[in-house]
Amino acid sequence: MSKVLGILNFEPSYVHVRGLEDFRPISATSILGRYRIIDFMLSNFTNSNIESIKVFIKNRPRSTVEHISHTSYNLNSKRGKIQLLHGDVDYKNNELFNVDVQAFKTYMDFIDQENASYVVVAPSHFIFKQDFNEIIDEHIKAKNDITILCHSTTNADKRYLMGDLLTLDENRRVTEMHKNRGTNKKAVVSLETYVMSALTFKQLVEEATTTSSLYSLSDIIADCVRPMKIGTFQHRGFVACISTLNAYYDANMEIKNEKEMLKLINEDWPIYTMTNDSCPTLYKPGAKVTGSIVANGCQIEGTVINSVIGRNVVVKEGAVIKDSVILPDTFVDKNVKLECAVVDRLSIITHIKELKGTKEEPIYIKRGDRI
Amino acid sequence: MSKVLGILNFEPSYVHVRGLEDFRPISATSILGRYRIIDFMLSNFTNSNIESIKVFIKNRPRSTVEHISHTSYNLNSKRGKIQLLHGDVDYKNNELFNVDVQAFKTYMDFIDQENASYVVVAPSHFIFKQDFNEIIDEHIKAKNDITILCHSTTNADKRYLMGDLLTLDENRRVTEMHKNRGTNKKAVVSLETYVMSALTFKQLVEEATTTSSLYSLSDIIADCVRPMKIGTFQHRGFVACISTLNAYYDANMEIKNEKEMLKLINEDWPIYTMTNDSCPTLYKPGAKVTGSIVANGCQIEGTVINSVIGRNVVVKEGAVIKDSVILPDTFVDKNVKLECAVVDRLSIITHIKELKGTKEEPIYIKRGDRI
Amino acid sequence: MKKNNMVAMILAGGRGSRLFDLTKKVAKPAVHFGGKYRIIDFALSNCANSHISTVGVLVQYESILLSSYSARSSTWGLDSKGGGVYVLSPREKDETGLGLYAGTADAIYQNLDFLDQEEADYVLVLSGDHIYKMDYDKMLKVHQESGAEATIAVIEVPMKEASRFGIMNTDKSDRIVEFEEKPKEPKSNLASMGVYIFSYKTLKKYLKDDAKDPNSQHDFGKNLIPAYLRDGLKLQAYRFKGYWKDVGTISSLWEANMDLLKDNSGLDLFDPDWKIYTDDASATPQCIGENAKIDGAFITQGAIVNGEVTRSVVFSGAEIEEGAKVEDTVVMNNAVIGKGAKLVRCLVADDVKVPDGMKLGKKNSEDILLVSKALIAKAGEDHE
Amino acid sequence: MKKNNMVAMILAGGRGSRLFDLTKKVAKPAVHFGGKYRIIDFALSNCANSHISTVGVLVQYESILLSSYSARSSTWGLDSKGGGVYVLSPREKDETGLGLYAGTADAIYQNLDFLDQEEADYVLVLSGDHIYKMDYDKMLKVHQESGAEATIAVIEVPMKEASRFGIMNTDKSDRIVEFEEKPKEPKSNLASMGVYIFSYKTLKKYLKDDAKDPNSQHDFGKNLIPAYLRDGLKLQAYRFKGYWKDVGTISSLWEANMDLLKDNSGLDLFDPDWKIYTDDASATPQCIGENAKIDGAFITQGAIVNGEVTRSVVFSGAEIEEGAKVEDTVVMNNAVIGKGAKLVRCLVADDVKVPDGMKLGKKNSEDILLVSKALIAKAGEDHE
Repeated sequence: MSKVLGILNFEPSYVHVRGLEDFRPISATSILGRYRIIDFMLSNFTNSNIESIKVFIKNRPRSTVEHISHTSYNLNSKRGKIQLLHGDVDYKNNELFNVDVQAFKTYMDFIDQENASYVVVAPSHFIFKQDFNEIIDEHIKAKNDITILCHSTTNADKRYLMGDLLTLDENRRVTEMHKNRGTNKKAVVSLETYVMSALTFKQLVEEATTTSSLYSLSDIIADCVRPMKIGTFQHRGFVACISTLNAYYDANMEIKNEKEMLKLINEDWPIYTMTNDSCPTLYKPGAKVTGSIVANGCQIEGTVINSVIGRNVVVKEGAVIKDSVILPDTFVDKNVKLECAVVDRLSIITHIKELKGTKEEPIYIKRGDRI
Repeated sequence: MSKVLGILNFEPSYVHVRGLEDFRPISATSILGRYRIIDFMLSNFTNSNIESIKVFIKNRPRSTVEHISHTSYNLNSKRGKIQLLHGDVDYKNNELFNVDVQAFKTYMDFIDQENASYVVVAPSHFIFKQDFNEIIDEHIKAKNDITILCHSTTNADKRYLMGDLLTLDENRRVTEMHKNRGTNKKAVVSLETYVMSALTFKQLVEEATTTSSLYSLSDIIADCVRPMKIGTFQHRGFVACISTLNAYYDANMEIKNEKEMLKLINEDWPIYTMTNDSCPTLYKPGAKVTGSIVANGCQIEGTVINSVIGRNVVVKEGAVIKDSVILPDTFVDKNVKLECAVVDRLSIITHIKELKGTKEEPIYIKRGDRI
Repeated sequence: MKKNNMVAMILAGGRGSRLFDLTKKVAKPAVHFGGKYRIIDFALSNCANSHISTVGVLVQYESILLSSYSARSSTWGLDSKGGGVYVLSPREKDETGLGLYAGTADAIYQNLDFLDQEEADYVLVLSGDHIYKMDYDKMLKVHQESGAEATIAVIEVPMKEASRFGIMNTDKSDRIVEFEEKPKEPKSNLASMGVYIFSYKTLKKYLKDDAKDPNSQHDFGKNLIPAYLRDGLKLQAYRFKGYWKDVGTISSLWEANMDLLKDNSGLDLFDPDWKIYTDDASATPQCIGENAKIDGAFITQGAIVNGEVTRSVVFSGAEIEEGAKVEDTVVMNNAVIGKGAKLVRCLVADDVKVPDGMKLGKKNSEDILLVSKALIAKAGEDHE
Repeated sequence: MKKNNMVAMILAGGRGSRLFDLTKKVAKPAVHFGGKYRIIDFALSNCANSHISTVGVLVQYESILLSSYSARSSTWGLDSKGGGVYVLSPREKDETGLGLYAGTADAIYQNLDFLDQEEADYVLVLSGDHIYKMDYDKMLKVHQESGAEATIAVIEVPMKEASRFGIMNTDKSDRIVEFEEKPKEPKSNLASMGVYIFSYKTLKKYLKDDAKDPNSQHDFGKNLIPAYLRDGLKLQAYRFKGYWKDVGTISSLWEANMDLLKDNSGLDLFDPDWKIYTDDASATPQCIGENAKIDGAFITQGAIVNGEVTRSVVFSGAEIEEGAKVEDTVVMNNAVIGKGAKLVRCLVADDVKVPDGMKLGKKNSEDILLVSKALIAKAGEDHE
């Protein structure tokens, strides 16, 4: 069996998740009440039996470091290893990273050490379920230089904005790759997941850095559609690209549907995350909860409709939470009404009795706010 | 039992370990072949049953993060926690830390969360064995505001330079604290280990930051000798202050003495470190080894005299290593002669056949050098 | 550095036959409880939170699951270097054969070599099937200060129930002067909780003597404690106030689950300073459907509720389908309550599928109905 | 996702009585080896390196240390969520009593419920007391490709020694046509290594049949394999090349230790891609004194050498005091060779203190002297 190295990339520059991004990289953001976004892609790696994973972080590594070091992603803990590499006034005196390629180059000796045959580069701001071995098998079979995971969408005018769209020939090979400016609804979008040989990866990194200090991996791949044979592998399931606060809100709302959730997370494809050792959730008499997902450790006396409730959230009597995403450790006091809100961690909402956004423009409450 | 929070401080500005410091914080430097310097102070904490420990790092956290997350320091892994906090363009948008107090202030909410009654602040560039409960007991008994661990030395003209010297009254209370400029041989030196209430700690941090942005914890304590009651606790055992390359070299040479080592590391006071799963060391026929300590995983065919040999070091036939400190994963080829050298990790010494420093001025070979 | 030299020994060998089908394939301490826990999590978490680092778990009946579960020391943080959870099953030794543990005292006796090896100064003997939160470190302090050879935790029970327990009669300083096993006319209401601290040296001597006695039942309550008293050794009572429940029967197991719905039961699982740790299952969050109705419930991750839940506890992976109603009921792991089924005052065992529309349990029944696979199969036959 | 659905079962119940005092208080697989290891580390590390995630360790004799040691799955990285090391001791079940494992096949038979629960497709049966490095994943591929019901690992032994082994007679495609246990006149030199892969479904059927047979010894070599052959099931031989040693006697244990000093023994412990994992003891680095003399040695951390060591293996915590000489000797954990003592061709057991000046072993002796506490005590008496 050829050795495969997993590389979890950091978010590209087009990702801007208003509010949430001020406190942690998007990959470390809480989702669905009990996960971090990064859990989905890391579980993709380990469920695909990829044992060596390098996680690249642009900056602010603390929350990711703590989360990953306290989570068992089902690796053999001696043979497998998740290594976090981040920009810093650090190793070889580099500054913070601007683009992914700069980070890869800085840590190329750590990548070389792994002696891998193939490299799978995956994004940290996407949520989807994918067995990477399927892409690798296709990559080998089709004798591609690079294989890109792609997804056909009819929402390209609203989602995946500034991501990469692919133009394919009749063999589903990439003939062009360009930024999505939202001009078409229908498009084939790149899931920013690339399979290639370790050698090709190294060459691309070299080429990118000599071309421009602002070139990213996706830029250099876009340049290579002619000299190289770039194939695609079609992803047909659920995809969320968390590049804006709206996308974050929508992803929570869409995955919370029982059927959708069980397709993404199930016994055959577990999503690993850190345990907090919270007890189950107590629904007191008088509580009304419908159409929601709720993490453990909550105490609910009020009403929760069509929402996502994070770990250890308290909802007091008379409070109404509707169409909202409440991150862990939040306290919602008596008679507070929230609608279409994203409430960041550790907030205490007492004095303001009504906060209302819209589904198109949800309101954001800052981490640790006492309002 | 009152809760005690351990704080492992980062190195103060007077620490300059030529060469080694370019690659990692001094606390993450290999010592005695198989430990990192930080292991000694962290084991002091956990052997003293202090379960909550905050490790502050100035910058370049990667090596420390990896080492600590792969080491079991004998904490109950659910109740106890070692948290790493480092300067970064991170939490609350702070830049890299200049002084410790700035770091403490930035992360004060993490410290507050612990609800500790007492705080033990310990340095990361010292090696000594100390049960912190002894200092806490004395601190409570003497009703001190702050208790400083101190050590009487007759080497203050050569060691502990720019560290803090203490002037004590007849009750061994501190009446003055000033920088050691090497003018006297005999002195009482501060081991930069402070016990105080969490409240006093918080007040000192506040005061320091309002006084000057360059004030450190030791500066503000020096200012407090009059208003506060600052007691001392005498440390009588072995002390190494690793503030220069010479001090690093000397510490290795001194601890490698069997009796000294067994006083510092033994069944009742184990020093925890990361395992590398190396096999035992093979001494091939013809090898000559005396007066040395050797880590596991080495293959020795040559001669090793009065030296410290790190993990997975290869010493080929005819090579002679004398009075030297060889860090892990180094390769010393046939007939190479090293004397009074500090060889950093992953070096390959093949072509240069003789390298000779002096005990007063050991030569340093860079990490990963191929010479 | 040992945090303290007290080694805990959890007696977890019982068959728990009054739990009927729940313990057909798993030992009683491994039975699920309270949504996400197993019963033994309470004793093990108490040990971890009391700064005990070495715990022996004595197993023999259907022990695969219990053994492998307990051996994962990291679940409770008990994986520090010096300590760990050690599963102690009956074993063959040099010059002896293999035998079952003959009684609670014999179980400890057969593992004296383990206690010697761990250099125990004190031995804490616990039962693996009680639900409570207790700081054994505080009890040890009382033991040490009183200078007793053994300290027994006691709890006040209603006088009329006292005859169901082992009752301690004490003097003013809480020294035990008499011990009566299930006395017909109890002289006090201080019941033994089955939690003992013994000074090891004396315990070892008495266990060795007891092992030689052919008439002994090798039981702490029946033989060891009486022998201590007979010889005039000091036995101290340690009064415990708080929630404590032996979950040895279907109805007591059901009751203990129901207590979790109360605000004032005395068992606070939300307390962040004394968490009960358990296996970290990779489940989804709990999913409450659009037509669900919940009126008082304790529900854990992995559960899916589309029906109606009233005053009930729903365990991991359990599913209440649309139109189903559960009331005053415990729905254990991965059980499925089919569409339109109605359950009241039931305890549904792990993995049981209640068929659509089936009605089980009675609102005013005194008993709790154990809904096992066998019961469902029988109900199916009756129907045909 | 199971990495592969092969569950390893390590037979670790043997008393190892030919190791005499080494196994008085510990089971043979827990005996120390090679400086820092225990014998069972080899089987367990092989499993971990072969991507097996679930391992059962079948124990019964003096199993406390072996059980608690094996249960720490993280030692070998076997603590992934789906997997783990499960210690399987004989246990009481519903409607059956408690009995020893009657033979190798019976040991697996008694744990069929465990294999069912783990949903094994293949069962890898191993012995806990062999020293070797082997990729079981490669063997599984051969098993799958050959379509055999069982695959047996074999190694070529010198023809003159073949009669000490179970010998496989194969056809050209390495299909096994005959199996002879310790044949007087062996027809081949392919010896069974005691490493079997079985397709689980068929194995289960044969184990059940075997359990019913009152004349069976319930042994793989004596009963199961012959039954497979008798019924014409396909049995494949898997040829292994490399180092392999059964360390069942003092002299073979000594030899295997001595092999570690050789450059070309075939057992490479320095290989970073196939590490042998073991308990991470918190020892000091090894300390070589100013007057020490070392001429060929394999020494581990925690050892202190102030004397002379020639062609010897020195284990963790062992101490060679000044003026002492050890030659062709294995000095096990925490043993102390007193000042001026001289040992040649000895195997010094754990914790033994050899008094100052004592001379043990003979340079030209064929046997290896086991230096146990009993021997030292007796030597002391003889001296008085």
